[in-house]
Amino acid sequence: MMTSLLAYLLIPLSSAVIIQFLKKNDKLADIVSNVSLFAGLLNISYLIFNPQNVRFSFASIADNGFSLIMVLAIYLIAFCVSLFSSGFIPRTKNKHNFYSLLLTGVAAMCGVVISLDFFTLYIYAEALAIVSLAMICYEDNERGAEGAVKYFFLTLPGSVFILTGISILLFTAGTFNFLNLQSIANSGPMSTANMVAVAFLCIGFLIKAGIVPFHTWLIDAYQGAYSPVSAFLGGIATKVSGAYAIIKIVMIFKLFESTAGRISEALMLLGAITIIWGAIAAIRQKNFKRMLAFSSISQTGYIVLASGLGTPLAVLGAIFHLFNQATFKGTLFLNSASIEKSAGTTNMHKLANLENSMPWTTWTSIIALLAAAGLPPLSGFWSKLVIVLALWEEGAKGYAFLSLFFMLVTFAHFAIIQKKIFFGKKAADGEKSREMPVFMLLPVVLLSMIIILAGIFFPHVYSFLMQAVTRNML
Amino acid sequence: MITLFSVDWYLISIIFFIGLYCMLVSRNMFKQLLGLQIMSKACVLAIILCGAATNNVNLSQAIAITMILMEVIAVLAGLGLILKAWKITGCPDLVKLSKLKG
Amino acid sequence: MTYHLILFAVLLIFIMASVMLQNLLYSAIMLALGSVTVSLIMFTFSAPWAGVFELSVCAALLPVLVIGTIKLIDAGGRQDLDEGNEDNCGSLGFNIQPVENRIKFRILPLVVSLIAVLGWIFFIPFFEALSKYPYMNSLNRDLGKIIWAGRSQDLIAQITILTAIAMAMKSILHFSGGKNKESKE
Amino acid sequence: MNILLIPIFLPLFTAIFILLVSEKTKYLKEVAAIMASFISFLSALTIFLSSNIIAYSLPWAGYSFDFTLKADVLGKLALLFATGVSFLAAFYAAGFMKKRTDSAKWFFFNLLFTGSFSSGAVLSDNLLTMLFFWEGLVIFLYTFLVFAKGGRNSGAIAMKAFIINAVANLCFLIGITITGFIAGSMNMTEIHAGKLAVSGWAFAAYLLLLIGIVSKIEGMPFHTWMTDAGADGANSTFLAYVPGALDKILGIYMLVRVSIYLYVLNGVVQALIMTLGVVVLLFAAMMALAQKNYKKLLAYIAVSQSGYALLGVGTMNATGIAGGLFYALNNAIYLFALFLTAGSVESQSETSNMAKLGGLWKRMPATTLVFIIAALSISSVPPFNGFFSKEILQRGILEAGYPMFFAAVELGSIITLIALLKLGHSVYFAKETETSLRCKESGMFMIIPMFIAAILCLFFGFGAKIPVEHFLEPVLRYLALEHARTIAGFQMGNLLLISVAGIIVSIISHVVGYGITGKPYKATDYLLYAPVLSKIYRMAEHKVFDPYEQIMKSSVWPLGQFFSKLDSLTDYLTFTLPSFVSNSLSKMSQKFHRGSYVLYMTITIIGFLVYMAYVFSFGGIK
Repeated sequence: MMTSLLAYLLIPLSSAVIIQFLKKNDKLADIVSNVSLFAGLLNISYLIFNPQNVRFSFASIADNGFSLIMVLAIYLIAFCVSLFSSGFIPRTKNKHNFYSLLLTGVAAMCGVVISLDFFTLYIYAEALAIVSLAMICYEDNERGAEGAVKYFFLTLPGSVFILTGISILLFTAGTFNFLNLQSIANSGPMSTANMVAVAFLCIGFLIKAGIVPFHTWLIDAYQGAYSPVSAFLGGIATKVSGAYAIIKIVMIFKLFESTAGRISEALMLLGAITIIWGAIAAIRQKNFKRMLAFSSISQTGYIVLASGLGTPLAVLGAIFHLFNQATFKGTLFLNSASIEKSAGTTNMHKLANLENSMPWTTWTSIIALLAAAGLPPLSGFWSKLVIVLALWEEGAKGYAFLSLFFMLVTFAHFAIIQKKIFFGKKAADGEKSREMPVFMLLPVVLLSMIIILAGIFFPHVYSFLMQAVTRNML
Repeated sequence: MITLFSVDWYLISIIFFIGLYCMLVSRNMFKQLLGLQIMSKACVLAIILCGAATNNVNLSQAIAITMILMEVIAVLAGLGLILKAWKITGCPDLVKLSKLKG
Repeated sequence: MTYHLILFAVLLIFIMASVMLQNLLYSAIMLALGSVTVSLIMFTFSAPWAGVFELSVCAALLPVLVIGTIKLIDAGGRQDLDEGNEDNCGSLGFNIQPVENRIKFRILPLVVSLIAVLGWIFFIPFFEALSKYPYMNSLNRDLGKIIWAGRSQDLIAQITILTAIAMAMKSILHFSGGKNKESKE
Repeated sequence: MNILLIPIFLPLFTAIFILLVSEKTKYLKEVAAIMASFISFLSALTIFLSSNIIAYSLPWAGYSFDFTLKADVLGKLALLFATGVSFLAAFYAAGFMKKRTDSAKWFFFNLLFTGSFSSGAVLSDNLLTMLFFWEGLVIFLYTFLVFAKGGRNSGAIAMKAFIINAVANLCFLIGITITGFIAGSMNMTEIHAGKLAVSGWAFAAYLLLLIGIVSKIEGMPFHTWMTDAGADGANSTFLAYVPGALDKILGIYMLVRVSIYLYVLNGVVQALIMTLGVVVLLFAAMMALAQKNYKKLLAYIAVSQSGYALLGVGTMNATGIAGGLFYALNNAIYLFALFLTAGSVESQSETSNMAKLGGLWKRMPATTLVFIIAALSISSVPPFNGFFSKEILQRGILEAGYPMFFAAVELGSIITLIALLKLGHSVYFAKETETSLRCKESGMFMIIPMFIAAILCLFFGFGAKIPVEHFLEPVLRYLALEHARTIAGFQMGNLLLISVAGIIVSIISHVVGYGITGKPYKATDYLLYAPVLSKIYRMAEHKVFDPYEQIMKSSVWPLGQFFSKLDSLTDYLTFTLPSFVSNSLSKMSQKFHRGSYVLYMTITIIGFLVYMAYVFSFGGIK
């Protein structure tokens, strides 16, 4: 466990416990949660982007950059969600529970990304799963309960598979520590038993990441969840518990180079299937949140495809896409929440022409959708471009063409959403909708700014990620 | 000649598959939790077995204790979820919870 | 050796019974007996601490919680019956699970034997290869040192997950009857 | 802060600002748009007047992908006219959009974005930057057509325009890539240092670039979306601004830039360009004869005008290029004016069908005056500016030694005059109809830009001293095209007599046609039923718009069949099939996601087993 980053775990944990004692005073709970998250956000941003780091092109960054950028993403999304929900959640629905859950989730996610040990990572992932379970059914209605039940029971086999993999690892390697495992993987071609362990770990984290055919829980959980929670889950939680671990496994075991080529092939195949299935199934959805859920699994497919390829460039693309997806899916889900609050529904057939009544929401969503579709010079374009280039370099031309083609299909999603929700002729529910107050617009504006900036300053991002990947994979 | 070690592994895998089967066929949340417990018991046994076989039993005990703790926690969460679902639908039936579709 | 295998056989029987039994109460008890057997197996593996923990938690605490929940739900089921909003849930006794065809549970022995045969064909070679695996001999320190020194990061993780479950329970069950669960935790 | 950035970024930010303003605000959008376009026009003027070459470079990501701007003489000229036209269009739209149903906000957004992107396209010195702006223009063309809800099937036409231009721009992109690859640099100045000879790959690259340029100036066969839009009743300001003026300026600018600045052409390419120009010119002009719709007729004339410019650049000598450039500038003026008159007539009478209009001259005198001036100058009647551009062009053609093309130009101007006589007579001077009774003069906002355009027509005429000496001579000097004698001013000679004869011929033909049919808007029908032309016109009356395909059909029937089959096949492959497949697949997925937990768990576990089998079965476990 990286003790240098331990503070990012402990502070939210302690403030989560503190908030429990503030149940009388919601304003104080708002302040505590937002302030602790914002302080962490500033801290990690300075840790990464302070001038001399940028000047030396991040060569002098503290310890491995992957965890740093993940902590940055976690704090970013969590701060946006908490700021948003401080205006979103009514006073009656005892807010302090929500905040303490959110902060505990942040602590668990930081634990996942700073742990140097598969078993610890697994414990934190379980903690995250339990927190997300409680957050999904935060609202006392049927869809919340259904989403939570499906999330819990359909991801349980995943955690059990991870345990199996860990127990085999204990036998074959005698340790779960990343560094020792990496040295073992570097020492020579991987033995069959290690391969079995890696396969079990992979399948477990694939289930947690919601890859087709294990995506069924994800859709219902996102749709059923309480609206800010969808942003929390879709933005960062499932990515951290699933995709991050897969990238980590790929980095450690060097699946592409070792004899365990089968696993990387399986990852690439599942990633491709996920891209196709999610993109196609999203087309005819009626519910905005459900459509976003489908498109987000299709985006996760890119990550899994690239990490299955496993070359440094591909892993770089996967990490960057992870970060981008956190930003734009966070934006979209938060906007869907504000649309639900102001227009009263997320059914796309009842919404139209919101761009007159809620321009900021509309334009942040448009930016995020275009980034998801990969329009230059937004950030999503670069990550997908890097992934496609890596695929092309390795001669996986079929996968490269497929990724390019389904970028176009994502443009179709964009066309559908902008036609049905934001523009088009007026509808009854679009009429009574009003723009959100400013501190609920602040998070989405911040996230869209980050989307644009990460796209424009791509060279810097590239050098940073290159440092991180080389430091991790060598 | 098949070693005792592999026979143990074999029986543990059978237990594991029983739990999987239970989660597969049942539509009752209690039965789902049951399957979860069975599978995690198989994993705990596997950990202990690995530790014993590699002469590393204390590490495996440490892992196993944590795993047991987490099994308890998972079961607790499951029970809370069952209570919630029962409060809403009046029955721990999973098939009743199929409103989210499309 | 034989004692060992007998314990495994008993464990299999208990677990199959707990899956096959229709009455949730009995299946919970069967599972408790199964975990007693698991703890015995751990003792044979000379892992006493894990065995004790298993015995005390999985064989004692969990059945109590499960049975408590079953009773709670069953009482609520009665009330729901009086209010009349209840369709395919049995109402009396500890028989609250939804009606589902029992065949899937009755054929469990068949399934288990099938798995056994297939496993004998497919798994055994792998396990044989595993048993001949050149594992690295690790220094076998005592448990306390390992837990406090070797696995110290797990302790923070356990604190986190305990906080998580406390918060989760508190927000899931903010209706009457949730509190005692939380106090148990 | 470099002054070159103002015409690009000021309209861009204003457009984004306008989007955030609500639709309901009264004058905010108009004022913002007019101010932004005016300021960028002023900055373009200062750039034009500054004698030295202004440059701006922003090294962005390396890999020769720098954001480089450079205002050389050619770029300055194009920038001046582009921004000026944008300003006039914004001014006109401020009055015009009041009467439209479609969203003014979107109109100004598209207008400003088009303005800024066109400034970027003419200013950028790096091929990739130029390509970025050039491709961006297509997107805003699409949004222009989509949000102009005037027509019945504006969406279909927008898609048609988008596809046509996208295909052409793809060729343009490939051409630019090959060019950069051959020249080993993406910087135009460096490429200009060692000009490329048109041969081998460079020839292919030049042809691809030519395709992109011809589609930009709506030359045949890429013009169909524009005439459709004219017939469909698209927004007249849009027609005046984008296809009427801006695209011509950009296209000719790019044609000169490519053909003379980057490449050295040879006789083959020259003949190719000139032939293309003549075909475009004659065919579009003859199509214009057959039209009975104000805007569609103007659209065809606009297409035919682009042929002159192609001819002019094709001559490759100083006089001809001067003529072509002069044509481009004049196009921007009088086509703009004509479309604006169409707009004001339409906004008053809600129709653009000639048969329904008549005798508007006493209702709307200002519009009539502007129409007369613009029509006379477009049909090259001395002493208006069109005449001088035609004369210079014809001299260039004679220098290049193509008397046949000279005759073609003369014929084209005659046909244009016939068509416009018919148009003006039937709309403004025939006896009044009940539609024209309710018309009255348009507002100031619409009158002033029209008058500015008309005054420019006169100002560029009368010997054409000013434009030639101040606009064209510097460009010719910059491009190192030396010419012996002065090209401006009246030259009493055979050319003048020939064109006067042509004017007389066309007037006679109009009078004859009017005498035959008695209805001014049928004045050209006797031509339509003439033995030679009747075939073509009958083909044009069929519902298929593309005259190219029509000629293929009538002359080479099976080939035409094949092309239409191919067309429908591509239609099927691009629209019908994917939507069908995706719909059916997503229906299937909807059936699958039916919310049943048991099914989901089954799928999960089966997926696990299949994954394990896949990983370990084939050569996994030994």
